[in-house]
Amino acid sequence: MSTFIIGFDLLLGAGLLWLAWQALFHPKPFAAVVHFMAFGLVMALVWVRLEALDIALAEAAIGTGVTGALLLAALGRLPNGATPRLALRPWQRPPVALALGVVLLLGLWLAWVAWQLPRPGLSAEVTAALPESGVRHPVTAVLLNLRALDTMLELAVMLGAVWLVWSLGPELRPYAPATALPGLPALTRLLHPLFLMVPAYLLWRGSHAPGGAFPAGAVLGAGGVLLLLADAVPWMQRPDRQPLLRLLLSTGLVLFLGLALGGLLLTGTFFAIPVAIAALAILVVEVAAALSIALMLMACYLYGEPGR
Amino acid sequence: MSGFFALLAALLSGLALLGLFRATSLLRRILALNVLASALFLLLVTLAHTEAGLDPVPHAMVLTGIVVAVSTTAAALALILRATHSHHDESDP
Amino acid sequence: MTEGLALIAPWLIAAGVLFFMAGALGLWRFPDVYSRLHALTKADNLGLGLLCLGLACQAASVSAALKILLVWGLVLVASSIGATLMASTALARGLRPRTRRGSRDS
Amino acid sequence: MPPILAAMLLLACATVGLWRIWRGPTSVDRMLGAEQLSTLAIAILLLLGTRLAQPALVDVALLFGLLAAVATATFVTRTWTRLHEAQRRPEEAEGD
Repeated sequence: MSTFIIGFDLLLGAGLLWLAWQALFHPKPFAAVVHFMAFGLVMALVWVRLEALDIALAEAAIGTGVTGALLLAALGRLPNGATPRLALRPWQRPPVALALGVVLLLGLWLAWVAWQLPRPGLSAEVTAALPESGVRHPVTAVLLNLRALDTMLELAVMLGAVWLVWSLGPELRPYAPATALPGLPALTRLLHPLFLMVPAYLLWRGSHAPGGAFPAGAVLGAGGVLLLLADAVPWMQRPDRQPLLRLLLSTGLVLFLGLALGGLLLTGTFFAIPVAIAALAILVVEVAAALSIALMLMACYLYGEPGR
Repeated sequence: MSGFFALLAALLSGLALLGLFRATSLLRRILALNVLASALFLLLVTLAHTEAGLDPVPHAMVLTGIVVAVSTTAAALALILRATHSHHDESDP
Repeated sequence: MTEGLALIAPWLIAAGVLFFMAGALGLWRFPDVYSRLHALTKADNLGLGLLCLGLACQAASVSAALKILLVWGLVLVASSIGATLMASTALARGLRPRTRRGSRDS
Repeated sequence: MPPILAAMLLLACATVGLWRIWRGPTSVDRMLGAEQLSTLAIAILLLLGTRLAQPALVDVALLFGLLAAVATATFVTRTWTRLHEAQRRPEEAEGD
């Protein structure tokens, strides 16, 4: 049994190294991107192996799905052709090889140092604080109650990315596909109920099991990207709907801020959620955060400001 | 067992740094940064296995990190697309 | 009834793995894009279907079994429509199907 | 068939997908390789999910299935578009 598990680990590790190597050094950009998508897929299997199911869900939705879609969409717009190989003169080879060796050794040394660090961990503290957090799953408790400030700043970073992308100019209109694709609307219609059902299920599970706002928002965002591909969300481009779109984009952050300030008013501490309302407050914020994350992923996918 | 994954994370981050420095195209640099981020997440989650059980704090950090990584990727890709497009506009007419 | 299901489940899983291997063989050896697409979507979906049926027979509850079958239905929809999309795009982009012996690989 | 043995055999099948992604020759072939890998990952996750009695693994498998569809749809509508059509002969249309 354990031999099987060791073999499984070795195969996963070898696959990861091969995929990373090809993603970084394959001469063709398209092949590199597909290798990177497969890398995300194997990474999700590694998270499962390491019992990090929350991360596996998020990686499956974001690492392979949304990042892959972003990269593929960007590839279609970049001038194609193999990238030039880095040409080295003969005298440059030894110092470059030396530098690469030093970098690899430094990486190994850093990992070794991190491995040797004392690791008491915070699991005992989190378990002790779990009854007062309003949820029963420790990762959700850390994300939305105990270290909620980090999560709020992370939403702010995402909103900043949308701001940057939109400030670069109007939305880049996609080129026409090579042929008429009648299957695409059918695909969207058939998969759409699942793209709504699965995030709701993940949100509901988040309070007591792996799941929660991040995977839910990512899956919803991927569904939104599929809708964008089939041209099924014309309202995002309409100028009169832009205020609504901006409102929805910022809902997650605004509700989070409201929660923090409410905690300040009620208990005197920033982000201290009273135990009595913690479960309800976390649920509301999670729904808003998932919706905002989904819309922000869609907004980034447009590569520019819609309706301009 | 988890020592194996720490070693894997170190090798991956070394590979990613190598790719980052040797890349000649901007898209390849983005891929390298993403691989580097994955390697660091792997190291964090491996370190979360302690004697007292699974530590949820690194897990939460990695979850936020994944979302931050995708938004940085989107922003960087948008910048690259704009850069190549303005270049074409100058050269075409 | 339940014992019968438990008896049949390993055979279904083995048959599923066999179909996966057939799909891999097709992806490896077939000469052009369209035949590889054919081999992969047919064999893999049949393999996944048999495997899901076998696992659903072993599942702890009816809802778990239904969820496993839902995964199969989803993959079936996604990959069959995806195969159509890819094949029609490849045809429109000028990848010619291989028609007789001796013509070049596309 | 014991689930672990089945999972190992499926991992052996995955080498073909890896090779196909690396080799090409066309970009559809590479996407096919990725699709095979995601189907195999779904199968392995379902096997491990029943073997380890971890129902959450089925959710991960469900997400893989959903997002493979998004990747395919992006590929045909955004990557292999008319943009590069005039630039090379159709036989070597690799779309890379």
